Amino acid sequence: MTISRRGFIGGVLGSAALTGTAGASTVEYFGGYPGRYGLLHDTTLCVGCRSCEVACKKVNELPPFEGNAIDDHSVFDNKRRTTDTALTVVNRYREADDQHPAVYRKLQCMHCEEPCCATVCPVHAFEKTPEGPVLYHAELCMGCRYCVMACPYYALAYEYENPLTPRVMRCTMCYPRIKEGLIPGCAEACPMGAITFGRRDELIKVARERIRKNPERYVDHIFGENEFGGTSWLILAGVPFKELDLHADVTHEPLPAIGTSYLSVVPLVITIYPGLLAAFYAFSKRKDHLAKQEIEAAVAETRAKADEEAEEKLAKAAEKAKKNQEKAVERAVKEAVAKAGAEQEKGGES
Amino acid sequence: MTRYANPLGSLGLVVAVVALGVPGLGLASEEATHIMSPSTVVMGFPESLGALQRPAVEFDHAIHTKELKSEGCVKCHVVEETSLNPAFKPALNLTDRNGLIDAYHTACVGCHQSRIDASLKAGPVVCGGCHVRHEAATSQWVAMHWDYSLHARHDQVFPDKCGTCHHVYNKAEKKLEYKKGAEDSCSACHGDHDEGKNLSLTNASHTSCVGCHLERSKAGEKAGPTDCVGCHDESVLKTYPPLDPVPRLLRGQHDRSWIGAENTRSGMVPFNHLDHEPQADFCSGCHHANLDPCVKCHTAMGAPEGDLVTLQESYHRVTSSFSCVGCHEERARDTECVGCHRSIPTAVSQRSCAICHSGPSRKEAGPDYPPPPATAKTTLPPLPASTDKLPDTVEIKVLASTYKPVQMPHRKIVEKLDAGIRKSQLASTFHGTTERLCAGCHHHSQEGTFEPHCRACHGEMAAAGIDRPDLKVAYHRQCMGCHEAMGIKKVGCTDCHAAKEVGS
Amino acid sequence: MSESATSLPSSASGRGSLLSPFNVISAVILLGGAAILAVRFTRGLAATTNLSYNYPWGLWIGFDVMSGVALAAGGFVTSSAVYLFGMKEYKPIVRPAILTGFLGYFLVVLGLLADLGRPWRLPYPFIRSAGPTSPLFEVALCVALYLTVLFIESTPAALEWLGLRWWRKVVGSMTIVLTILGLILSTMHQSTLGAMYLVSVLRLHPLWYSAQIPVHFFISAVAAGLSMVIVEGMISHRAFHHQVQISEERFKRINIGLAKGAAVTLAVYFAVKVIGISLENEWHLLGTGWGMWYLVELIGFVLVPCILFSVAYREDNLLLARVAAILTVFGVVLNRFNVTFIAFNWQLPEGQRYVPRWTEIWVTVAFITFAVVAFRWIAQRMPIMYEHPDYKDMH
Amino acid sequence: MHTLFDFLTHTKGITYIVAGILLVCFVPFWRFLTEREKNG
Repeated sequence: MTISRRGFIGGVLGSAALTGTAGASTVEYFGGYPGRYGLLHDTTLCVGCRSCEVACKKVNELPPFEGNAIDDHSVFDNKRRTTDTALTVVNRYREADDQHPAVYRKLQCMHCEEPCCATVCPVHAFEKTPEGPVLYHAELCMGCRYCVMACPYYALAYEYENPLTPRVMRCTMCYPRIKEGLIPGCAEACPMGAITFGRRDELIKVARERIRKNPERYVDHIFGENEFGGTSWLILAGVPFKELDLHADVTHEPLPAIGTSYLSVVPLVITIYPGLLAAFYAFSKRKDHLAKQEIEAAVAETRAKADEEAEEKLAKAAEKAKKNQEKAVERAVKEAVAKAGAEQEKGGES
Repeated sequence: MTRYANPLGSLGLVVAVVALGVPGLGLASEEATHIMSPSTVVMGFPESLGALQRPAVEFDHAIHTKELKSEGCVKCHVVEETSLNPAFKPALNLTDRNGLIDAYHTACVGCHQSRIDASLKAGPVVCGGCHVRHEAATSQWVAMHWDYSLHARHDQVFPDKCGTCHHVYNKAEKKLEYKKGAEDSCSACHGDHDEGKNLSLTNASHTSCVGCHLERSKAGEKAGPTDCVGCHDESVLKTYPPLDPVPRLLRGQHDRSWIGAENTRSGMVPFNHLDHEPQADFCSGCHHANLDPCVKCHTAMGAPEGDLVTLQESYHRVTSSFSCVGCHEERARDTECVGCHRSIPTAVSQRSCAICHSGPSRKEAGPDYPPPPATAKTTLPPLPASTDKLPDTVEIKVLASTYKPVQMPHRKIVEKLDAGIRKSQLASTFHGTTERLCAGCHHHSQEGTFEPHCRACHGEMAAAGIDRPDLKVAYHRQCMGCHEAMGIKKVGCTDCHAAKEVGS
Repeated sequence: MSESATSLPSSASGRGSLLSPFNVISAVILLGGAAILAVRFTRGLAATTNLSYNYPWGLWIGFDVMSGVALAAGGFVTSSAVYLFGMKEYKPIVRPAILTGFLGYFLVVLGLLADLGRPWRLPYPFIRSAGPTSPLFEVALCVALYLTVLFIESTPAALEWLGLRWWRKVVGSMTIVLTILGLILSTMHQSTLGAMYLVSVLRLHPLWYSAQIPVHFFISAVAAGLSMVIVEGMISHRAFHHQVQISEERFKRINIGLAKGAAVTLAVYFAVKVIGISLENEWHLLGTGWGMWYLVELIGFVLVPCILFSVAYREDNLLLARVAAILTVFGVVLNRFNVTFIAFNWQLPEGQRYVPRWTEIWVTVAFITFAVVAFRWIAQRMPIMYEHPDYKDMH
Repeated sequence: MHTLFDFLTHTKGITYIVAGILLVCFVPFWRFLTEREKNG
């Protein structure tokens, strides 16, 4: 499935159309530390003797197998995964039949070139060392187990029984041994040379040479060269990788890029939102302000109108009063004249 | 407020529509790879008439032959006395698209329908019944292939009457005639498609072979198979008992002949045809196109009719099973030989040129040169007795820590390998000496010696950069790899070295 | 009860007795939870959870953290609506929503403390060593900040209760800045909670996995927030009926308004989910078993509530709105469960799937009870459901 | 800067700080901008 990180639109509801190219939008290519180590695991050579598991337990001082657990092959009946006491396990993926030998594969942390366990750790407890291995620092770890959840190879384990000082348990590619100039315990123990330790770029050439030399023995693909940005462990197989529970058809884009693709939008939210919301707040305040002004204007207007009416009424009232007065005066004058007239008649009579 | 339709009712409707509609979109289910039986024919449709709108029909010929036994082949095929045309009769020489489609449908569906009406067992009448989509289809159908015993059995039925099957096309008189000494394989002339009168290999073979089988079985005589499974099913082919002894197929070939191209300086190769014949199933093992000499198509510089494979390539190409060197490399992968040869690169080694090119060059031999004299079989000198250079057992203890040292039965191994080489003329000739086989394990030592010791190159630490394993891995890969390749069941840890009591 | 308060509606005097059924039940639950947590911290996570190497995150992360944060989104949704977008009519429900938000986030932190291997190292990302590339770092940062923002935003009720008028004024003046900050922080960590699953490209089922999962998480959180306000309003309205000042009609008006908001949000959420499917061209997956389960979530818990909300808004029917709200809350919790452990590791065979252990469920219920008890304690004393008479005009 | 992981750790770390500062600076900027309205 191709998910293009670069085109990811971080549009978020409720805010302005917030489009930011959220992919790890750098064009620079990170080739990894030069001369870093890797391991080549040739599953066609593996005979399932599990000496690597024994060696790994010895090197890491883990509880050993009881008795000669090595020889009972019933352990291959169901597929195991790495646990906190077994940092590597060998699984059988195809039974032997008369033409072909059985197919085995060793599981362990793949020490990715671009580790997603390191990317998702909130306390930066993982570190990709220049020599190649990805190291874990238990003194920083707070036990959130995001790395265990994120690992696409199901390679990380955790000490669930340990109540107070649980640690993430995983292969360290025998980092102390590498620093001493030795090779990892499993590579040293493997009788068939199914695990070869060396410089990663050289091992890729060796793997290609093996494929070129016997085309009918190998699937022409080195797993781990590019998957999710590539891993330190390189795997050659005679059967399709899907049958070895390996996702060979995935993007070459590293998981850190996919995992952090959205985080580029977060700073945008921090910087755009204040302006946006302040504008919104100002807008709604101004709206209130305008609304308030309108109300005042309306009030002033109504008051003004009211005043005018009052004056008119007053004026009208005054006029009426004046008219009434005049009428009263007329009436009084007429009465007076009438009374005067009547007196003349009476005077006249008298 | 106007009351709308009861809200829950309209809601239920919307949910139902969406819930039912959407999943219908994607009912594709991954289907395991579909395996077609050997007698299943995928009905072809000429591209010239346009692409098929529905998946091609997989016609199960076996069921039809069983069901329509009584009506016989004439139901669908044009059958004459000695020939049966495999083409579908109703669709013969139809060239327009719809006409052809209708022809198929009326014939097949019509027949099914009439059988349903007569309440007989019948095939599908619905489009989806025949036109079924399959993702990855693999077929068990196997191309029919000849071998000496099958040819000899036909020879017994028609003694010295090669003309029954073999014929050549006389261009002048435009007719088929038999020509002694020009017998060849059918595929020499009959190609993939009909070219005018020259039928395709499929049509030609079914017409003559199946036709003849049918006619003889109808007349009650012993006859070959008349159904698809008879020639195209691997398991059935195995049931035909090969003749014992298989008489030699004589077609005028020399027992021994020189092989050498003109104007080359290298010596000619004395080729022993007689000894090489039993190495292949049939002449077509090497004469893969026709019985003409290689140089006719594989010219010195390569020619189109020879797929641009040059003459040198036709003799020396390592990856082809028709070329000399290619076939020899294939023999080197037999179980007796693969132990050592699995890690010997498949390439023409300069050392072995002289073994084949031992004759005089074309120039020295002059214009007419007699066929090569019979050469004696090469027999290798017997294995020398055990000495410290050829010890009976070797104790490998340099690495012994978790396991006890290994007591390697050196003599037994050498004898087993030597027996395999001695038995095969090819191996004896090319090995040349008995000590040659030592290089199988002592792969960087002078012939017959074991210096330098493994430890010299395979140290404590592997040289990963040049893919050279460390000593422990070198031992294990060499021994266990060889055992596994040769089917020797000694691959367990304690099969070779006893475990120390302290436990693994 | 501060003397200066004038005629405050008396608090829940009716059920003052300690032995009321509510108190007894919550006491039992809380004690059980405490016991289980004690076992968790003495004998480790293995003894008290079904967590495994394939399923490092179970119910405590799935519910308390993932769903808890989504359900507590009511706080920022209502406060930003009222203070930033000027929808004054929703003012009465702001305080209960903020309180629910604060207690919700408190519940998230509790869930985190129970789930973390070494909870005392919770501040390490900020003080000891930061992993900025991790979405969880961003979530931790925002949740920490937002918890303080929510705490400050819910102090007015306490200050009013304590009668600290000057402090109340100071907090009042900060409301706008706090609301903006709250909205920013919420937008970030609600979406980044979804971004935490961007890395599990193979382990989360393609139907649920999408490059826009952060957007899905954010929109569903807004929908869950709105629905949670309605559901919380329904419960607290009945529980504190005597304290509520606004009229039934006004309260219904508010809820119907919220229903409209929720309907729009759910419609957008449904659209974005469908786009997620078409972008990755996963139509064929809808035909599989997982497709059916996805449709149950998408149709049953997104489309149906959206239609119910819209019909409730058109018919002005409060009951329908409440039913839709409850359905949405369950829907968002189901989505978070699907993403966290149901559709996670979808290729693993049946036997290795994760099922929460009863102890995990008990502890989660204990956390919820704790939140409810706290809400009730605060609401009885402080002016949450009503406006304190002396501080009527302030923000 | 050899791996993308280092690059992302470096850039995102700084971005958080820068964004934080920008956010904090916005408040005085807003006050500076809307000074006039206060007494209006």
